[in-house]
Amino acid sequence: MKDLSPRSSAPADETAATTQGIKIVGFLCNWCSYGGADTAGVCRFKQPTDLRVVRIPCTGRMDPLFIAKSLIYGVDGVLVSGCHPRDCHYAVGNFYARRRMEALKAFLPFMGIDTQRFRYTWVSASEGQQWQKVVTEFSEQIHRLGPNPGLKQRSGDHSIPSIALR
Amino acid sequence: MNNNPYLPELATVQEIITETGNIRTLRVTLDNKQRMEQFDFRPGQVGQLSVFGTGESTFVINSPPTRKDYLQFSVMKTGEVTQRIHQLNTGDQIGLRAPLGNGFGFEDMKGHDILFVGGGIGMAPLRTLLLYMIDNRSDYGDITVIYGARSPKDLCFTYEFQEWRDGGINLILTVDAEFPGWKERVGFVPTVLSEVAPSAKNRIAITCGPPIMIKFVLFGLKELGYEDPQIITTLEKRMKCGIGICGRCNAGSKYVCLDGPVFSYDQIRSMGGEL
Amino acid sequence: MAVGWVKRSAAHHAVSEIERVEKAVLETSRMQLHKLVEEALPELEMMIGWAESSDPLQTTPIFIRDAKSISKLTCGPLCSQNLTGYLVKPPALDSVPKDAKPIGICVKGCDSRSLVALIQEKFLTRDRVRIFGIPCRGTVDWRKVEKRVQLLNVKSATVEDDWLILDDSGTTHKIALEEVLSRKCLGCRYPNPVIHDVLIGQSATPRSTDLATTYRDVDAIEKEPLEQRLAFWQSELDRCIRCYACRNACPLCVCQDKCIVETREPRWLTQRAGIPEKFLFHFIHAMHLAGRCTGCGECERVCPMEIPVTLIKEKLNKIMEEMLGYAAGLDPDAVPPLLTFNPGETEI
Amino acid sequence: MAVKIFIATDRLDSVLEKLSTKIDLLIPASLKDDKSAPTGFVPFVPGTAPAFDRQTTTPLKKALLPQVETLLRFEYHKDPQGSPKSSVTVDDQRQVRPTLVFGARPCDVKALTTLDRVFSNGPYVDPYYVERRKNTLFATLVCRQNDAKCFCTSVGGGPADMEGSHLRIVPVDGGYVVEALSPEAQTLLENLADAPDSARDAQAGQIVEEALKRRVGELDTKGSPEAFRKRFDQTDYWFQMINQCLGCGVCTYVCPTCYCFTITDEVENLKGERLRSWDSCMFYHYTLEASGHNPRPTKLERYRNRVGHKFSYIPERYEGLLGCCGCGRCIRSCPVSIDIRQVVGHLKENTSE
Repeated sequence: MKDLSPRSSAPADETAATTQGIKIVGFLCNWCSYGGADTAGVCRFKQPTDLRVVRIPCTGRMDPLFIAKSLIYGVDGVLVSGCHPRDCHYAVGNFYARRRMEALKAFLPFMGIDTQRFRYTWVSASEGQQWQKVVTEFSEQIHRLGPNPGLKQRSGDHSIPSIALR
Repeated sequence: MNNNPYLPELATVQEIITETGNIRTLRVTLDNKQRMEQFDFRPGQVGQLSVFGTGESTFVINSPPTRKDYLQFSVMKTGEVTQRIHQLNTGDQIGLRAPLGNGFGFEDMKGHDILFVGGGIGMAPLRTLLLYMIDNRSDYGDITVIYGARSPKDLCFTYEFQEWRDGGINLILTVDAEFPGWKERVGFVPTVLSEVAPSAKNRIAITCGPPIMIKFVLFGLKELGYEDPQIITTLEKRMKCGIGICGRCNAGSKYVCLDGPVFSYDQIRSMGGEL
Repeated sequence: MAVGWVKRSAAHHAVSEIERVEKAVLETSRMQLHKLVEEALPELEMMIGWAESSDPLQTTPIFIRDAKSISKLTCGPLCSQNLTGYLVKPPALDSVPKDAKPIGICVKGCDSRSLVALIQEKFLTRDRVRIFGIPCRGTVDWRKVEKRVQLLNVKSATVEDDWLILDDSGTTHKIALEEVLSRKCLGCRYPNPVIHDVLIGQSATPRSTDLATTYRDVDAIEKEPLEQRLAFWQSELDRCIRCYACRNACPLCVCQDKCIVETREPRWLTQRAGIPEKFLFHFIHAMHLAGRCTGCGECERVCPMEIPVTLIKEKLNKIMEEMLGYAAGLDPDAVPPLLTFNPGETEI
Repeated sequence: MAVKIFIATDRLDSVLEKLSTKIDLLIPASLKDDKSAPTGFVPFVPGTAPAFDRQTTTPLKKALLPQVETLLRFEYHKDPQGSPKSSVTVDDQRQVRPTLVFGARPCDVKALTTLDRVFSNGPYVDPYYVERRKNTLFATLVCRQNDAKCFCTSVGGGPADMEGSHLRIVPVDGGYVVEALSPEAQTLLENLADAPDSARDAQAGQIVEEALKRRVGELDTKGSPEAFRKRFDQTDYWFQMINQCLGCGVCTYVCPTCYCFTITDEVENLKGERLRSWDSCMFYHYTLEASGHNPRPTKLERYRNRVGHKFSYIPERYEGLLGCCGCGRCIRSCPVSIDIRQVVGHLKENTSE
């Protein structure tokens, strides 16, 4: 298991310094993961500060376009978290969500968007430590990737070789 | 106005009056004092209110040009901009592009009897002309106002009905159904119109209200012998530029924002297009 | 007819005896269509088919209520439009009461899959339509034609076997059909209508039977590194003028006037013409079709800026097939994969 | 004597480069490195190959009316005393750079005469358009090849119509003869290239003469405003003509004379912009009122309005001017092959029916 103790060593801070302004959006289900994050907070587990949380009623509410829009408009990472499968407050919301997010995960790289910037996970309300682990890992991953390169205007740029289609 | 017709002048909300559950009246003044003093318009002309960040919407200036302490707009909460306008507080800054549109041909109405038929928020465009006429009362003959709404709670400008009556107006109020404490008429506006039956002779009828009311008021007026040019109404369309350029508010070749919003019934009939 | 599609490189080739026969087959299909429609029309509220337009290279949809107009009906490789969208979008059918007679419609293989998807999603019941299925050998992409030969004033366009023959103000151009077929046709697995009441002409041979052939263009993109893919889509989507032709032509884009790309509340998109807006618009279009798109290629065909928009949906279709084993528009009783789930699939 | 120069095809890039040091250039070019890709007007940078051989896919109007432009910027200021009242500042600063459109087509430039009437002939004048208009010159290519979808002479234009142009470009053997038609254009041509030799000059003259005589298209628009009015309520006519319409905005977005726009506010936190962007009368939301009422609820009314606007309303409003330049782009780009020439042409047939 990875070291879960609060990180205060120099290298981590250095990474943070070079990737200042990293923005990660977290979509957390109201019943489990939001509670998990709360638990982590109550237990005073140290967590990265670059996550901005959006509370959603259920991961079944998660439109994959929320993730797409975030990444298109320059958010550096998107983390979605809900109840464990079979533990959904609404019984089946996360089953739907799982298919949608798997499809999106496979689709993003086709459009040139790094799929590593998106992760979904299941964390229950009692798993404060698990939440800390997930969010720390994901934050580190995004810091390693650096800022989202974003979408640039390509008008008049003829340097892009077109890919031969039929 | 400045040389950029798209650039609103800044204005400040001075007073907000809650008229009904979903209608509020805003009294605003232009921040530029000189402009406010020189501001001139015709009754029936409109203004584009801007809430920066949400957008613009067109409303008639329903205070008359004879009373220029402030410009008054009555706004019904229906869309994105009007919702935002309802959230405004006194002292908030907004944008205003005014006056726009044609306004009522009040000069030609001199010496005539007048009939106003208004329904709900449709009273707002009529109010400006009505107050103008009260302020120039001797220029006009009989002035009858038939004003109706669903319930007493849906009537606007209730606080000045007495002033209208004192100004020599024959004010007839009606609501759709009986309500406890309601002492005026009961019945739909077109029905009340045929009961009152103001003579068409030398009279100009000005009507504004929901489309269905206008439709039946027109029937009623025709029955009373009103000719098309005697009937005047204001049209409403989705507008953006307000200056006859952006193209959307046309009915036939006329732009409601520029050539209207006031049209006589014969003009409407001749212009074609979708209403 | 020759089995399979042997690619011929010669652009100009003498008209052989066999080809004359093939032309006759096409003519016969058209006559067969006329005859069948004539018989069926009294029982139909309306017939939706293709007719010649002012441009000989393109057909135009036609709505027939009157037997006099049946002669205008045509079929063949120039009939590229997918007509099924008209069944669910106003106002074509506003005038048709719900309890009216069924509506006749011409469908190619790909169009029939859209029909299945619409029936599956309950926009339509099977008994409301009389389906005239037309096996398809591929449809002509007029833009590909214009890229091969400079055309000034095409007087006529005919298909004779594997050739498209154009009379351009006296000059005859003979172009191998294979070279001007729409991109979607080159990986087509279902040239024959999967649902139909009558079938017109002989059945066609699928050009593809495997995912690799069908999704060859998707694979071509995926071979490129991530940055290159991003650059590719940025440069392609940058041309988008947001005319929404792709959306309106799509038979499964059923939201129409309520589409979230135009509404202000909710406001998904601004009016800005930047790359993010264009990207997001096409993401919205594609994601809303995930597991529903039948790959009819209408979105790409109608794009005035020649953006390969179908390709985006092709990738999602490929994901659906590989991950969930589902291809849209084949089984009217199936449930689209994103509208259902399987608790057991712990690792999809 | 008018100033004329000859630009050899192989010198075109270097001449344009030289020209671009005097004035910003906008030229028709492929929007992709593939030459046969869709074309549009793009800012010239050395190496951009002009696509003079065919009409651009997107029209020229964006030179004067960009797809999106900022009308004004605003910023809210929080009250330092913490009162909920907010004040706002607004500015409409704009900058226009002198631009030469090199290689426009006569139809595209002709279309601007319609836009001029709408945007600059009042009663309100659109400063954004007018400032660009004053700072833009047009070098127009005499059209040597029209295709089956062109109908410029039917609507008052022509393959050599130079109305609104400042320079005339005539494609001749081995290059282009460019002639200044206005004094400001003459200065642009100074020291750019040599005068054409007499043979080329003569050829250019012949080409212009031929183009002036050429008739393009057979649409007769006389009486169309009245015919349209008569047809207005004949739903069957419109059903027959355009029921296949998809209701997309291609025709309006590729049209050089379609100018209708929308105005929207975009805001982030306390700062924002009021944008003007192209809109399309083919869209449902274009006329949708807040009350939910829509005067043009289906594509029948919307398409009818488009035809009416171009062939009846604009002529009525602006003394016979047409809202169509005959470029044929809407016909070329229509996904379902609707031909506006047929829709307009049939207006007059048996209107009494």
